[in-house]
Order: sequence, then structure tokens, then C-alpha cells
Amino acid sequence: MIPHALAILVGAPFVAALVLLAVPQRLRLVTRLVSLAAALISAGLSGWVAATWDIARGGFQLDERYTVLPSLGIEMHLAVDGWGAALLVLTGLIIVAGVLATWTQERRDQEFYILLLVLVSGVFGVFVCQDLFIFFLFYEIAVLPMYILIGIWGSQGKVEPRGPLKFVYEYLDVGGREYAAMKLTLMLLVGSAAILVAILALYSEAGGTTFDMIELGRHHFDVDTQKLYFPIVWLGFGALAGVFPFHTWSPDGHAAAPTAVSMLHAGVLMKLGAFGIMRVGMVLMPEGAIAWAPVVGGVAVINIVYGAFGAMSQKDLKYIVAYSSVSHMGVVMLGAATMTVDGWNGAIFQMVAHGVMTGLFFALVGLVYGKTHTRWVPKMGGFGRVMPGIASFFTLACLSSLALPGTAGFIAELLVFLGAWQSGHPVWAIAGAAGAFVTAVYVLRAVKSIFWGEGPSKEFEHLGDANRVEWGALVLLGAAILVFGFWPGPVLHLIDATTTRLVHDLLPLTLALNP
Amino acid sequence: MLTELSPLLLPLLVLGAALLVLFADMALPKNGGRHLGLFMAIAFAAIFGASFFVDTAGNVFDGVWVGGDFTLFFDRVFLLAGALASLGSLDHVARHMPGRQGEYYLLLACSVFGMMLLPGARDLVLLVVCFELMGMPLYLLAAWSKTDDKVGRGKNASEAALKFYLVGAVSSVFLLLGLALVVGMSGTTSITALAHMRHSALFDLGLFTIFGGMGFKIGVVPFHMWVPDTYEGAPTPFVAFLSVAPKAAGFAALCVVFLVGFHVPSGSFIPLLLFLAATTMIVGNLFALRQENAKRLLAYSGIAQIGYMLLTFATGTRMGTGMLLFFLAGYTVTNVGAFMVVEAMASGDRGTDQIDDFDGLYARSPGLALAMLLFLLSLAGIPFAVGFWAKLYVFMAVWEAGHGMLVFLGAVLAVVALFYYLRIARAMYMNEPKDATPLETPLGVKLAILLCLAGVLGMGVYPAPFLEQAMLASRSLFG
Amino acid sequence: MSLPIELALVALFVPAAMAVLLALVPPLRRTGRPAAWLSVLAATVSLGAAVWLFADQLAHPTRDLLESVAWLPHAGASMADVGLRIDGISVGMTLVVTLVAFCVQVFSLDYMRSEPDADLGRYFAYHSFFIFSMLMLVLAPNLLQLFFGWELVGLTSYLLIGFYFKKPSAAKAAVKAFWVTKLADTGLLLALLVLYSHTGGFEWTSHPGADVATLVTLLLFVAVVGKSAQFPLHVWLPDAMEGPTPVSALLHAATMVAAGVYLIVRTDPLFAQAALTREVMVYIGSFTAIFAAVIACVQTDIKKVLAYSTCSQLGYMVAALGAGSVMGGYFHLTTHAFFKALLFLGAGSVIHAVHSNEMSDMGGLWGRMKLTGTVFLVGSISLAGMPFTAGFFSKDLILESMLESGRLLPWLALLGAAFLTAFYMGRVFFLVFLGKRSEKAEHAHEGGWEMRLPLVLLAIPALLGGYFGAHFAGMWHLDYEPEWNLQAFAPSLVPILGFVAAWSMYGRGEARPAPAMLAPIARLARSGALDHFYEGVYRVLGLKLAAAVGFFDRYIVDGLINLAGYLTLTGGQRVRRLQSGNVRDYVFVVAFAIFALSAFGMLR
Amino acid sequence: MPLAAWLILAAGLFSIGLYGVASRRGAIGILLSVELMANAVNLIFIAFGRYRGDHLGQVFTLFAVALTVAEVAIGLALVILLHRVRRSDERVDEVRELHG
Repeated sequence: MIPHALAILVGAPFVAALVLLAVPQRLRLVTRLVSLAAALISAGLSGWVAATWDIARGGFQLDERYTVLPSLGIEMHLAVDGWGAALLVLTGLIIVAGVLATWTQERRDQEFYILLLVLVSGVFGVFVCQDLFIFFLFYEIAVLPMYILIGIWGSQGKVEPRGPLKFVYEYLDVGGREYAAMKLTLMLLVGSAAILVAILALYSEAGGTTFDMIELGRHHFDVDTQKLYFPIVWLGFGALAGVFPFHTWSPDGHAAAPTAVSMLHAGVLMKLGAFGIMRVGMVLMPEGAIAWAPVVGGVAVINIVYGAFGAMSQKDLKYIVAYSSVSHMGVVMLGAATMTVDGWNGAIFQMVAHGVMTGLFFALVGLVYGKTHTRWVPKMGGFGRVMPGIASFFTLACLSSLALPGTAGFIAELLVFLGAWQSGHPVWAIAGAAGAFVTAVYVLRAVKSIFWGEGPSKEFEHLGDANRVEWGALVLLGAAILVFGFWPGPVLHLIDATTTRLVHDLLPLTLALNP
Repeated sequence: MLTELSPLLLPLLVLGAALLVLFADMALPKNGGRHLGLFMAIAFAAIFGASFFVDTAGNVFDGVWVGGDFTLFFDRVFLLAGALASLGSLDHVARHMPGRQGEYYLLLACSVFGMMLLPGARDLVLLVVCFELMGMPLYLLAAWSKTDDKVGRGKNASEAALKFYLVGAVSSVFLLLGLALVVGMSGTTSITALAHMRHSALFDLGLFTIFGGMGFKIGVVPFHMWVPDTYEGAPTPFVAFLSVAPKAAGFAALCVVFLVGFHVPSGSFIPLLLFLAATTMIVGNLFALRQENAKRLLAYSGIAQIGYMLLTFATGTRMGTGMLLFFLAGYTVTNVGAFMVVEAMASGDRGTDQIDDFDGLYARSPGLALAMLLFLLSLAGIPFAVGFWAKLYVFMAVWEAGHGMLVFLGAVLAVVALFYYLRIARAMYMNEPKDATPLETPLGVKLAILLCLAGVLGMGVYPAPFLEQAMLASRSLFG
Repeated sequence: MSLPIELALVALFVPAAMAVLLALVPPLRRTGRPAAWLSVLAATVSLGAAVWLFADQLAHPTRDLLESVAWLPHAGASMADVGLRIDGISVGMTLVVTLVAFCVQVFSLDYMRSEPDADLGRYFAYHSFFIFSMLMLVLAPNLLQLFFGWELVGLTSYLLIGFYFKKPSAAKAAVKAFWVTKLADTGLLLALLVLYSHTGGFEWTSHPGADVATLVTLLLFVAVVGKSAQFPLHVWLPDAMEGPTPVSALLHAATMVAAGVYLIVRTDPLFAQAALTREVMVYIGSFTAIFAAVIACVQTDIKKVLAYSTCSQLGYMVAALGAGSVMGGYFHLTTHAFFKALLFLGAGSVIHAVHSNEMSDMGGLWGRMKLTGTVFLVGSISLAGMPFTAGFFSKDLILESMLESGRLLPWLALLGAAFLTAFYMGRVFFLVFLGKRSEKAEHAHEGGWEMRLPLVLLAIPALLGGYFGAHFAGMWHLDYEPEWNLQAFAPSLVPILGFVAAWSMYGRGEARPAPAMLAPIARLARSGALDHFYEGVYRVLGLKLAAAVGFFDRYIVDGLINLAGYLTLTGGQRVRRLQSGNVRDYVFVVAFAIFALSAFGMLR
Repeated sequence: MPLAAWLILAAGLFSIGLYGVASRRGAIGILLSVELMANAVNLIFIAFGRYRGDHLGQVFTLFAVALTVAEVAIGLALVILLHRVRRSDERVDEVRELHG
């Protein structure tokens, strides 16, 4: 039993960030080691939490409470349920991999790691914090550093003005680094404005005495209130989860962001959105959720198919991956919308699976870009010859994203589709499966045109494979994909323990609303 | 007799300090020494410290002036602002007006003195006198610059002052007009007595006119138009002061007159206030979007902030007022800090205060950049800076008062605001500096910035005690 | 845990371990031949275990073991297990798979000799992994695990077809194969969903009711059509010949493509409940059988001939299963595995000798490659179904059952297919081994023992496998009593006629144009109309639509969001003019505003 | 003379002053107009005081006058300053460096 485990888990990266403020700029190695140490501490503790989390007991465990504002009923209440535990593991994996993958970051590296660590603190916080308000705080902290991270270290792009709104595109520097950063920040913050409103609503509905989600969970909100505020929560968090049509920050943002940031953002942050929808929206406002489920599910299906086709239309490697994220987050939302055990298990598991997978994707894209300085797929080809390792890991990531059995993606999508079919929406499942097929089409196309076939052309012949540290990141994530794919039990048990209880509470309502 | 004045101790101390400065200025030689400013700063700081040990509760002149937690809270805000302003002015004043430092600090002290009397005033005569006593020195301070400075900063000080003055003069006439009507109709100048008056047409006319007159001081749209011009033209350290203290005082006066006195907002005065508040938020943010001058941008952002405060004021509840006070306190440290950074940027004779002068500040002076970033985030209402709690409490109060839509509007506008705050952040961190010469900041300014930073983070990380104080204050107002 | 389970585990996990080892230890993999030998060793162990298991099963024919562990948690319990189902059916298939795999790996030792070491290691790693995947499928106790293996073999097929990934044609073929099969597999996935949501499990022994069973089996059959290259999804199989020939022998002739048929055999309890599905199977199967056979007659690439012939034979099996003769289907699957693998390896050894797939580059090889010639002949007659060869028994059983089931048209189709089979096999044999040598064939010679041994090994069951039908039937608990009357022997004349026809046309070994009656079909086959159709669909429904979506998202959806920002910003720019800077305006505004306020105050 | 008459007179004065503020372009003129408005207000005070017969109005007026005087003094100082800085005749509406 480690005392204050969760506080340490959340605090470690933040403390490390403060430490880095003191470390002189030129000690590059120290900077990296400090960051890595913090990442490892948090990751290790996450692993420990997941390992010691008592499945039989379920519920919330490892309670820790720190007073913040008793007068308003705000207190730092940390505890983990199965969902939290699973997602902690994911975050731990990603951040360690992220630090490793950006080991070679040169420009203003110290500031980079500082912001990265602050961001991670926020992410961990969201997953373990049971006080709705502090939850929101951490959410903001996780979102905001993005702006500077992308703005400074991002890569420049350009979208040529076309279409009916040409003039807009001429006025704004669309695709530019700062554009992407600003767009992402503003869209997400408009979302959190909505969230804040909803939070205040719940708070005052419940008597204005506590923000504790567990307490709030006990309070039964009036059905009309739920129906009114659920969509607000859905769209508010949905902005981060990439819910159509509020996903458009994601391609630009992910394309512009530096490797580690894309990894974290697509790998973990987007999950915060989905997690928020389920944790705050569906758990606190079940009737509202049930009432809106058809809409949520429908939009999710749009996400899946639309995102997949969007990805197919791209020629920029990062855009392809970014759109695939939009598509896969659709799977998460679909699972959430089914309001069934399998669906929710699938949703959370997909968060983990997609997190690892897309993390690996962005790490690889980063590597390829770092070597070739282009993300333009048509310019590539035959790279399998010069970078076989990268090629095989890329293929692995692709297989997971097309949900091939043996990869984590399969378990997730299978569960989600099962849930969809049981929830009486076979169409969702069919559309989802179709989306999975389209995914197969574009990812294999990508593999073929990047790594297979003739080539590489003159300018790329000298390129090499990943280096030692980078291998660390790749192997870590790749192994995770396979382990979760072949042996989902351990993680899934955590998730299932929580889901089962929640759905069990949910069941009477479901029957009441649609008998 | 003297014991009876004990609740007035703090204002009197300020007055004493002012007189000391006056005499010292006469006595001492007119070299560029900074002892006067230093003395003023220390004096404010000392009185601020003293405020924790003296008991200022009680009536003076049988109820014309009432001391209590409410006055105490405001006194502290004013003293803090005064101290920070004097600190920040040290270098500026000594460089621009080596000969006439005394007047500067004297006027500053007088203005603060007027402010400190304001929250306790329960008689319209006293109120209006204090109001003007606070206001008039500001006109002069705004004009504070070398008269022979044709090119650099301060070139526009006179214009700034003139606009400030003309608009101010007219609105104070309106204020008087309103008072005339109210007093005339009610036949009393005691604010507490006004509470029980029958509302007649002329009486209401007066009431609205008074609001207009005071609205000028806090810069509510549409009485705000002097704000950006004055802020841009006037000397920066003074603007730092101008942007917070008089606003706080203005709200103090509003609270006294409208919450204690007319028992409004109640009834249909509320929609009006809400409307004005919303307009103020929108106008402030919209105008701020495309500014090139940092001070101007901060001016408009300040207007937007006033909108939030007015929103809270409009609730008229005890909770709302408490939140308003907290907001004011937080706003004070944040805004002063931001302006001080601008001063630090522009200190040195070639410095200007355009936004692109912030380019690459992170390289020229990392500390300054970080401080500015935090102040901006606080203004934008980002967690773990005081501004976040301030906004949050405002929203809570407004929500409790049942104006959900306005909460949403406020929240969305806060995001719009983030856009222009981030413009400065972008300039500081993402653009490369034009000249990489490290920036040396005058000690006084540095100190002021550090204090503000401490305030922003302190109140941001652990707001509880401050909130408690604010609540106490509002409770004592409502009695 | 009982002996058979342990044996199965050995057969399953020794190759798996080898694959993992080769994958995780690049240095070892890059050594080439040592890695290859390790892989072969693993295959041998696996084969040994399989043989033992088979023998043991023969000893206890009624045994039906199920050993499984919880895999997917659901509401505290387990919604799906992984495990082993040891009964006659799975054991038989296990033996076939491991035997053929073993032969192919040994064969590859010599055939792939010229490959660079790294690639060689990769090749054998894939092979080991294939054995694991295939046995996962074969020994699966439920449909979910079967699907698991099903997709994994699909993956290995993709990887092995694309083994020469630098060759654009190979890359294209690999991706095509994966897309087509994946599309079909969606059916299997949906089948799982339906089954689960109606029975709460993935068991094929469940009884979800006729309608559901029909739906499920139809969906399953979609996957079968894809995997077992039935019309109209057979298009990937001929292209798959881009892979190394031994791969074609193992995956695309003997085992993987037969997985579809095995699936039907395995899930027969479900199919038995779905008359409609079986009807569909009969017609699809028999049509594929004749259709593919016709195309096979006009191919000039030896591997392509064999590929189409595989399609056609799979058509036989599907048709048989449709007609309800599980025995027919499964029996033919087994025999076919042997003689088709044999044929491919023989072809491989020829190709190895002449370095070309084109039959025009061969000819007259009999003199040079006696052994290959012999075994190829054995394979051909067995495939053609000449009396007393393995193929004869199984094919005879299918025709018989089709006739019994009273479906005349399919029966005729199959009969015609039988004739054509004999014809094109004869054609191949004569063109390759008789006639005058082409210059490429001048210095052709047999391969090393690694290549000869598997040929011999496979020739035996290809020739004699048919005589064990009764034993198999006993093992599979299926009824099998061939009655040797005239009506039964009638079909056996057909192949003889086929050979005669072939001899009459190609006996002298010179390549004559295909018979006139087949010309139009030949043209059709060469034009690849179906391929063009699919490609068109891909262009329109895939690329065009995608491009449209891309534009819509970039310039409409995102455009609107940008528009919001644009309006705010330009608005901010415009309003600034209101702040005129003229103080008199300010004063005026103040005065006006106060009057407005007052007016509002008075009017309320 | 009834109260209303005084009030109307005051209103008239006030309006004239306001008109002056709005129309005069010279700073001095504006100051004078402001003075006019202030006196109108004082008139109201006095009138009410007289009408009620208490001294409140007169007292208030005294304060008001003092304030106005001080205010105007400051105003003149500013005008002079402006004149010194910009060497222009004091047309206030030409003073518009700061705007937008």
C-alpha cells in the first residue's frame, strides 16, 4: 500500500516540470532524464494501481481527499475505478513512449518538456479525480499547453483557398502552425465553456453543496434537466473527442503538432473528451443519455464512416492518421451510445487500444518525417527496404486500426459492435463494420505506397532505421497492442468491473424509457 | 473626540502620509532622488499592514461614515494598488519629472484618500465629495509627462488627460444633477434613509442619472469611450493604478448607493443592468480583438472585465457582492501586473508599447515573459490563476441569480478574449526577437511585478481565505 | 490435462514460439538458413505431434475433447473462451495442415535458396506463424476463436503474397487479396454479432431458430466465398500466384483457401438448420466449379491453371456441402490438399528449373526431370479423378451425392467440370513434359533432395489417400458406404475422355490455340471483366467518394467554423472606426446614453 | 413662482449648456458650457431647498460650487498644457491622435 499514491501519480510530472525550471538550459541530458524519471514514476504507479485494484471489490478505490474550498464543497477527491485504472495505464505508456520518441528534440527542448509534463499531470488528474470541479480544472490544464506546444514546435502547412468560402481561406492562414494552435485552443475552450455551464447546473441542481461526482451520482436529477444538459455535456466534451462536426481542429492540430504532442493528444487527450461524456454525461445523467443515445450513436457512426473516407482522401501522412483518429473516436462514442455492458467495455477498451495504436502511428510518422522531412505520401515509396523496422511497426499499427484479431483494436471494435447490435441498432454495427473495411482499404494503401513497391528514390536511399531510444518507444507501444490483443483479460476485467455496476444501475431506467 | 475618529484611522494615516510628502517635497532639494516615491510606497505598505491590526468598525459623525469589514476590504485594495503604483512609478517619475516628484505622489495619495473614504460614506454629500476628491487628482496625473516631449511616449498624455477630463466633467455634472433630483424629491441626503423613499418619476430620473455619472468612472459601455484613449496616452504606471483603483472605488460607490440606498437592483432595474453588462462584455472583447497597442488592448480587455463585474453587481445578492469584491481584488493584482510588464517593456527611452514589441520577449527576459503570460492567463480566467476563480465565482453568483444564458455568454466571450490575450503570448514566445538585447527592468517595477505575481498565484492556488474575507465584507454591507 | 490436449498444444505453440523467436531476435532471423532450419524443425515437431494425435484419435474414434480457458470478460463472467476442440474433424485437418506445411517448408529450403538471408528468415518466420494461425482456426472450440485464426491466416497470406514486396505486381496482388477477403470477412464478423445477440455465445452447436440460422449461415457463407475464392469473389486467387510457389502450394491450394470449406464442415450443425443457404451453396459451388475449370483451360501460366483449378475444386466441395454431403466435401478437401499441394510443388520444381511460369518456356522436360514428371502425372490423374486415385473416390462421392439430392443441373455442371479438369490437366502435363524442349528448358534439372523428398511424400497420399475414406468417415462420425455399381462408375469415364481429348490436341506437346468452342470464354477470361468491374467500383465508391468527403470536410464543414472566426475578426476590425477619437463624440454619447437610460427608467 | 417653473428654467439652462458642450469646438467654450450645466444643477438644488424650506439645498449647492470650481480650474490647466504641447489653437476635435 503506497500512501498518497494517486497524489504522487498526478503530481510527479508537475513537480518535474518545476524542477526543470531550475535546470540550466544546456544540460540537455539532465532535462531528458528528469522528464523520463517523472514519466516512469507516474507510469509505474499507474501500473501498480491497475495491478492492485481489487476487481472483486469494484467501485472506487484508493480514496484520497485534500481540502480545497470547503465553503463551496470543492475538495480534491482522488480515487480510481476500473475505467480510470485502465486509462491510467494507457497514459503511462504513452507518456513514457512520448518522452522517448522526442529524445532527439533540439530546439528549446527544456520548455518543451516542461509543457509536456504539465499537460500530462492534467491528464492523469482527470482520470483519477472524482470532484467534478477539480476534474474540470485538470481538463483545462491538459488542454491549454497544447497552444504553445503546437505554436512553437509545430510544423508549418498550407491549405490553398478553394470552395465557396474561398475568401475566408484567403483571410486566415489556414493550415499554418499558429492557425492550427489557435483553432484547437479556441474550439476546445468553447467546448469547456459549455462544460462549465453544465457543471454549474448539476452543482446547483444537486443543492449547491458538493461537486463530488460520487455524491452527485447518488442524487437523482430531474429528467427534464438531464435531457437539457446532457447534450451540452456531450458537445462540450465532444469537441475534444472529435465528435462530428466539431472535429475539424483535429486534422490541422495533429498535423501541425510535434510528434510527442500528437501522440499525447490523439493518444490520450481525445480520450478525455469521450471519458468526460461517459463519466459526467452518461453516469450522472443516465435518463438524458438514454434519451439522446440515438443521436449520439448516429453521429458516432457518421464519425466512423466519414472519418474513414476523409482519411482515404488525404495525401499527407499526418492527416491520414489524424482522420483515422476521428474515425476511431467514433467507435468509442458508438460504444458509449449503446449503453450496454459490451458497448461500454468496448468504448473504454477502444480508448486504450486506439490510444496505444495512434500513439505508435504518430511516433512512426514523426520518425519518417524526421528522416525524410516530408509527409507527402506520393513522394515516398519502397521505404521498407531502408527502414524495415519502422515498416513492420507501421504495419502492426495499421493492422490494429483495421481491427485485425490479435491486435487490441479487434477486441474493442468487436465489443462495441456487439453492444450496438444488442442495443437494437444493427445498422450502427453494420455501418461500423463497413467503416472498419474502409479503414482496411486506406491503411493498406498507405503501407503499400510508403513502404512497398519500387524505390526508395535517390534522395531517400541513404535513410536509416529508428535509433536505440526510438526503438524503446516503438517496442513499448507495439508490444502493448499485441498484449492487449491476445490477452485482453486483465485490462478488460478492470473495465468490466466498473461497467457492470454502472449498467446494472442503468438497466431499470432503460426498461422504463423504452420497454 | 479622537477615539470617535478611530474607524477613520486608515484614511487619516494616508492623509498624514500625503502631508508628509508635501512638506518633504518643499524641504528637500529637487534632485532626481527617489526617496519620496520610496517613502510613499513604504507608507502605503505600512498602512496596508496596519489594517490587519486596527479595529475600524463603528460609526463616525453619527452615521455619516460607517466603518466595517466592507470598508476594510476596499481600503486594503486601494492601499495595495497605491503601493504597487508608487513602486512602479519610482523609475518613471524620476526619469520624466525629476523636479516634480512630490506632486505626483501627493496627488496619488489624495486620490487614494478619497477612495478610502468612499465605501464608508452613508451621506450623499460626503459621497460626492469623496468621489470628486478621488477623481480630480487623476485628471492631473493622466497629464503627467514632459511638456517638451514631442515624439516619444507622453506626447499624447495631454490629449489623454483632456479627453478623460472633458468626459469626466460632463458626467460629474450629470452625477450632480441626479443627486439634485434625488435629494430634492426625498429631502434627505442620508443614504440609509433613501432606502425607504417612495419612488417617483423624477426620483427615478435622478437615480438613473446618478448611475450614468458613476458609470463613467468604472467605464461601463457606453460611458467607456475615454478609457482606451486615456490608457494609451497616459504614463503607464499611473494607468496601472487608474485601471484598478478607481474602478474598485466606483463599484464601492455603486454598492453603497444602489444596494444600501435605493435597494435596487430590484424590479426592472435589473434587466437594464444585465443589458449594460452584456453590452460591456461584448464591446470590450470585440474592440480588443484587433488592437496593435498593448495598453489599448488591455484597456478594452479591462472594459470587458468591468462587464463581468457589473454582471455580478446586477445580482444584488450578498453572495454576488462577495464574488464581486473577490473579483475586484484579483483583478487589481492581475491588471496592475500586466500594465507593469508593459511599463517594464517600454522603460528605456526607445521602448514603445506596441504588441509586436513583445516579439521574442521569452529570449530577452524570460522572467518578464513568464509573468506576462501568467497575468494574461489570469485575465483570461485560466485555472490556478486568480482570474479563473474570479470568473468562476461570478458565474456561480449569476447562475444562482438565474441568468444561465448570460453565464454561457460570459463563458464564450472569455474564449474570444483568450484569442487576443494569446496574441501577446504568441508574440512573446513564438516570434523571434527583433533585437536580442537582454531587457533590464527597473527595480521598482520588478518588485511590483513580483508582488502582483505572488498575488495572482497565491489567490489562484489557495483562494479560500480571500473569498472568506470578501464574503465577510459583503455581509457587513448588507448588515 | 490429457495427452491429446498436450499434443495439440505442442503442435500449436512450437511453431508459434518459433515465429515469435524469429520475429523478436532479428540477428537470428538474419542468419537465413539456420533460421530456416529452426523453422523446419518446429514444423517437424508440430507434424510429429499431429501424427501422434491422429493415431490416438483413430484409437478412440468417439473421443470429443474440449479444453478452454476464459478469454473475454463480460459482466464478471466470460463471454468467450479460447481453447482446443479435439475431435475427429479437427484432428484430421490438423494432420493435413501440418503435413503439407512440413513438406512445403522442406521444399522451400531448396527452392528459396537464392534469397538473401534476411528475407529467407522472414519467409520462414511467416511460415511458422502460418501453422500457428491455421491450427488456431482448425482447433477452435467456438466461432470467435475460429474467426481469430481465420483473420490471422488472411494476414499471413497477405504477407506471403507480398513477400517480394519490392515487385509492384506482388504488392498489388497482396493488397488485393487482403481487401477482397477482408470485405468477405465482414460477413463473418456480422455473423458473430447476430449469433451472439441471439444465443449469448459463439457456439456453432446452438439452435437459434431457422431464420436466425439462415441469416447467420448466409453471412458465414459470404466469408467462405471470399476465403475459398468462390465466384464472384475468386478474383484474388489467380493474382495471389505472385507469391513464391511453395506459398501457393500451402496457402492458396491446400490449406488456407480450404479454410472456408472447413468452416462449413465445422459449423455444419448451423448449416443443417438453413436449407436456403445450402441451396445457394449448391449453385454457387457448382457454377464456380465449371466456370473456373473453363478458364483454367485457356491459361498459359502453369500456376494460373492450377489456381483456377483450385477455385473449381473448392467449388466441388462447396457444392457437395450444399447438397448435404459433409463427407463428400471434407473428403475431397483432404485429398485435394494432398494432390494439389503435390501439383504446385511439382510446378514449383519445374519453374525452379526453367525460371519461368509460362508453359511455352517448358516442354519436353520428361527426359530431364523424371521424378517431377512422375509425381506431376500422379497429381494430375488424381486431380482429374481417374479411377482408383484419391481424387476419384472423393469426387465420385460428390457427384453421387449431388445426383441423390436430385439436382440435375448442378450435377451436370460438376460432371462437365470433371471432364474439363481432366482436359486442362492433361494439357498442362503434355505441354510441360512432352514435345520439344524450349531453350529455357535445355539445361533444366531436378532440384536437391529437399525438393524431391516432399514430392515423394505427397505423392503417396495423393495416389492412395482415397482408400482410407472409411477410416476418415469413422473418425468424423459421417456415413460413407460407396456402392460399386455401374452408375457409380459412369462418372469415372468422364476424366478418361478428358485426357483423350487433351491428348488429341496437345499430345505432341506443341501449344495449339485453345479449342474454338472455348475461344470466347478465353477472351472473357483474359479481359478480366470482373476485375475491371471491381476496380471501377473502387474508383467511384472509394476514391471519388473519398475525394468528395475530403473536400466537403476541408472547405464546407471546416469552412463554416473558419467563417465564424473570420466574421468575429473582421467585425473587430470594423467596429474600431466607431472609436473616432473625437472627444466631442464621446461627450455626446455620454449625454445621449444618460437620456436613453432615463427614458427607459421613466417609460417602464 | 412654483417649483415647476424653476425646474423648467433649470432644464433649459442645462440643455443650453449641453448644446454648448456638443457644439463648441474650443476647449474654453466647452468649459464654460459645463459651468452653465453645473449652475443649472445648483439652481435645482436651491429651488428644491426653497420649496421644502430646509437648508439642505443650499448646503449641497455650496459643495457643488466648490467642486465645480476645482474641476474647472483643472480643466483650464489642462487646456494650457495642451496648448503648450501642441502649439495649436485649442480645437478639441482636432486632438485625435488616439483613436480606434
